[in-house]
Amino acid sequence: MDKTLPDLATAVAGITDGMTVMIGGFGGSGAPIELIHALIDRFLATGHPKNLVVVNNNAGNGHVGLAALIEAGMVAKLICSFPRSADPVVFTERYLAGHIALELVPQGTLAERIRAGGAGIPAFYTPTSFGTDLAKGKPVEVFEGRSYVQERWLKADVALVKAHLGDRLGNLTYRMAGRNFNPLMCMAAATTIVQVSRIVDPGSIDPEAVITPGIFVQGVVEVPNPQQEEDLNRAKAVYPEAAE
Amino acid sequence: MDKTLPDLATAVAGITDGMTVMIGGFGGSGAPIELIHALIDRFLATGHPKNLVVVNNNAGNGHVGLAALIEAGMVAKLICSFPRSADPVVFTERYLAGHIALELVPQGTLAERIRAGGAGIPAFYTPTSFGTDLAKGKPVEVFEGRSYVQERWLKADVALVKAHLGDRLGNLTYRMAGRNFNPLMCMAAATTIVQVSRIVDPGSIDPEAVITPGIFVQGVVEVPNPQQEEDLNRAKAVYPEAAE
Amino acid sequence: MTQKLTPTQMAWRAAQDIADGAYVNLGIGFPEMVAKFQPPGREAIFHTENGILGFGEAPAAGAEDWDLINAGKKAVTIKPGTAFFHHADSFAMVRGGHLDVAILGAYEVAETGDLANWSTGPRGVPAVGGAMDLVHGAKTVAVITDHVTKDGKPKLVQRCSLPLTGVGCVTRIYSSLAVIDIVDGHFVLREKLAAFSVSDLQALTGATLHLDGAVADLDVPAL
Amino acid sequence: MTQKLTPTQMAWRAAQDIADGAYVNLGIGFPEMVAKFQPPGREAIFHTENGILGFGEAPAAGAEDWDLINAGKKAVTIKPGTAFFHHADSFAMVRGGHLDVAILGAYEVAETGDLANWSTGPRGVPAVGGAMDLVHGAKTVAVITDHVTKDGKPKLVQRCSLPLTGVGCVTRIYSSLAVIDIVDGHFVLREKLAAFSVSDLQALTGATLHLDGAVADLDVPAL
Repeated sequence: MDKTLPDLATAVAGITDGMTVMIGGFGGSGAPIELIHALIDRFLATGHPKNLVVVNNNAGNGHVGLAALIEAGMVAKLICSFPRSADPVVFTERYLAGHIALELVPQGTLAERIRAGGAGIPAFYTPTSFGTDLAKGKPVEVFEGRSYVQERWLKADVALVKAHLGDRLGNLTYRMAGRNFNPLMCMAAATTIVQVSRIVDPGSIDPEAVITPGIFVQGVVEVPNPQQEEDLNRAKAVYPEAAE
Repeated sequence: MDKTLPDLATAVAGITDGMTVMIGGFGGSGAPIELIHALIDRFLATGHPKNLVVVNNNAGNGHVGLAALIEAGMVAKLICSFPRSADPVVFTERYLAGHIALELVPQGTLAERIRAGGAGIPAFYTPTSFGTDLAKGKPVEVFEGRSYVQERWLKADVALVKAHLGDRLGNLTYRMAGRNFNPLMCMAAATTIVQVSRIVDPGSIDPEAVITPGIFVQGVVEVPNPQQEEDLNRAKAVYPEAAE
Repeated sequence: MTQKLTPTQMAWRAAQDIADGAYVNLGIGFPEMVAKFQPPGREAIFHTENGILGFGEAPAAGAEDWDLINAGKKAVTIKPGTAFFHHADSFAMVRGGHLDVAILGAYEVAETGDLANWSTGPRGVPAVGGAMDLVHGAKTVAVITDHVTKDGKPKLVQRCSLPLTGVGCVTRIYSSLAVIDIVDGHFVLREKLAAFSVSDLQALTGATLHLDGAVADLDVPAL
Repeated sequence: MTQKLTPTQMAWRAAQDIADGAYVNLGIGFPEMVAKFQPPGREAIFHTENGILGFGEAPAAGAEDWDLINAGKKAVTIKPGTAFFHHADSFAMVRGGHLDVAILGAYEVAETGDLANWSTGPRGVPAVGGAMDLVHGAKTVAVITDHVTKDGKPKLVQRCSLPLTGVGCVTRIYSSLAVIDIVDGHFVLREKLAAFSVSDLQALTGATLHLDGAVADLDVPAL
């Protein structure tokens, strides 16, 4: 069994129009910038994929990564908890112009819905959002005298994930708070594609320290020294770079 | 902050009659034998605690650990998935005589109910047990054309847990498949008491390798070279040993 | 009935259908033997409910570590690529549809795909373990079972008489006489021992055996 | 109004109530400042939604690691005892009642304990983040807020006019003029700036201030 992929272009080749794509990361930490940019490259070359439904905690920052994906016009709908950032202009303009749909989900509910999708739990109850606008239209049930909102699982066709170490079986570790939504999205997507800083031999990762077991992963591509969204934005980077 | 406890007797001192006690382990792996035996010691000395509701995957094996707890007459009800073992005579006799109640729960549902208790999810839906005797009386709902059973969270007053390394903040690691239900029970109990093979300084456990963050733990007691139920049973051990 | 397959032979036959790289959970008992018969060049990855993926074979006697056991409480080993996880993550793998194959034992299997394998009725101590979870989620839920009971009664039936483990969950049966798929509420005979005719088999089966093209010989080495 | 507390002073006051060893989540913005003012001899453990427990202070400029940030996307550091975990575990800590204290900002707080702090209405881009989760689960859900808006209107009201973050969730308010508990659907005045009388405060508050014994002076250093 060898889940390693030769390059980024191969890694994103299976993503087609209209798919639901989970993208890991919380802001820039744990965001698979190179996978996102490879997807933009494919769109610029072929016109596909487009009309994507993207699941991420945020809505991008600046003009790289998720913001660049939105700016390229590839995203029809965003499911997220916090579409604000230091420089959210790309999403904000499209959203206010009605060019992109938004499903706003409380952050803990978003995480739990994704986990539920991966764990075969079609629905669960949470106190979060009870009595608020975000609970409108959702079933409410009382347990032990307290009211809870029924929330549904969230699954995806593809997850694009950033990890730290990975082996050919798909076992993964993460870097610090770069973990965030990544392990959950691995569980919830039919196809999980992961960029890792280094591919190591099976057994190099302590079995106790595996965060995502390989069963949740379909493809692993090595991206040494991955870019950080924060660094790119401080350098005012734009993707793709304007032609000279 | 220092959650370390001086000895096993102190560790189990707060457990009172009628409490719901989660006990970690799957069979003997990850079973906190020394904490259980300390609880039996207290009962033998004071007559308390009794009428306990115990949550464990199994129902004990031989005459040590959970089996000894049952044999001592301290357990009124057991919530478990698989009350069979190589030598289940202690539970079996009491159950067939009507002296101990049993709530049988599918293993994955048991795990998820405990996690739900720890995660503030009062109920969830699972395909498991739909159409079976174990779903009787439980609400059923159809999602996307498939039927699911509503299951409720499971919480405890106390969890008795076996971990490997622990620090004074309560951060824990486990040993191999000894992990099993232990991290979930840490989450679901009001008071989680953990026996660890070694107490280490904070920072000794890699932050990436912490399995149970200290927020889920209230007490840590060091038990070097803990006993294994399997070894005790192969040696035909009985707890407490008969008086000479 | 003397020519029927042994449990070992049934396990061998089941193993032939497991693809390279498949994620597989083997139930306690007969199904555990499937791991021994992986065809050369294929390597399945075995999952055990109690929190190990990619475990290895049993250790030598005396070399057991009793924190490293499978769901049947037998000692196993680690190998390169093994991962440990807790029970909620383990059953997320099961329930969430991440396993390719689950192979279980059976008291009865109905043509509807219903399975009864956890309780022989109200007497004794009931025990379910992970069986009710395992029948949901895996892409193939297969059963290894004698074709008939010790008394010669069919175990493959129209409707189960014993308490159910799951409804409409079994997709394939490796019996001691045949390989049978469950398709749209029917038993479809795929392979049978050459010594048995279709009508012989039908007489030992509690529901109609349907044919869908040729029935292959169930050809298993002596072992 | 010139004597009102600054945000820094409100943060200082809130910090005085955090016990040694408390698990605390501080909302983005003003509440983050609470961490600076832990009284000597006490050490709280700070949780951030994005998967860190027990993180340390901000690193020096240029020493940031952008995989090591808090919920406000600011760089933090690790210290002995830090633990990392994923978002579902992080919100299990929140929703599951494991935090001792959550401190948030507010647009409005009602005497019922209702909080509005995520949306100023239908215009613009809505964003909720973890606020709706944080208001459930912590034993103390406290708010740091100016007592009145920039226009001088009460932020402590009978019923919120803005979209709710949570119903009946706030237990204590650290305002720029007072410390107020919410008990059984009432504002109960615990402390006030000495320069303000109870009736001064009542005039600036949109619901009745109840008294339950003596009202202490809200005494905060200059900072």
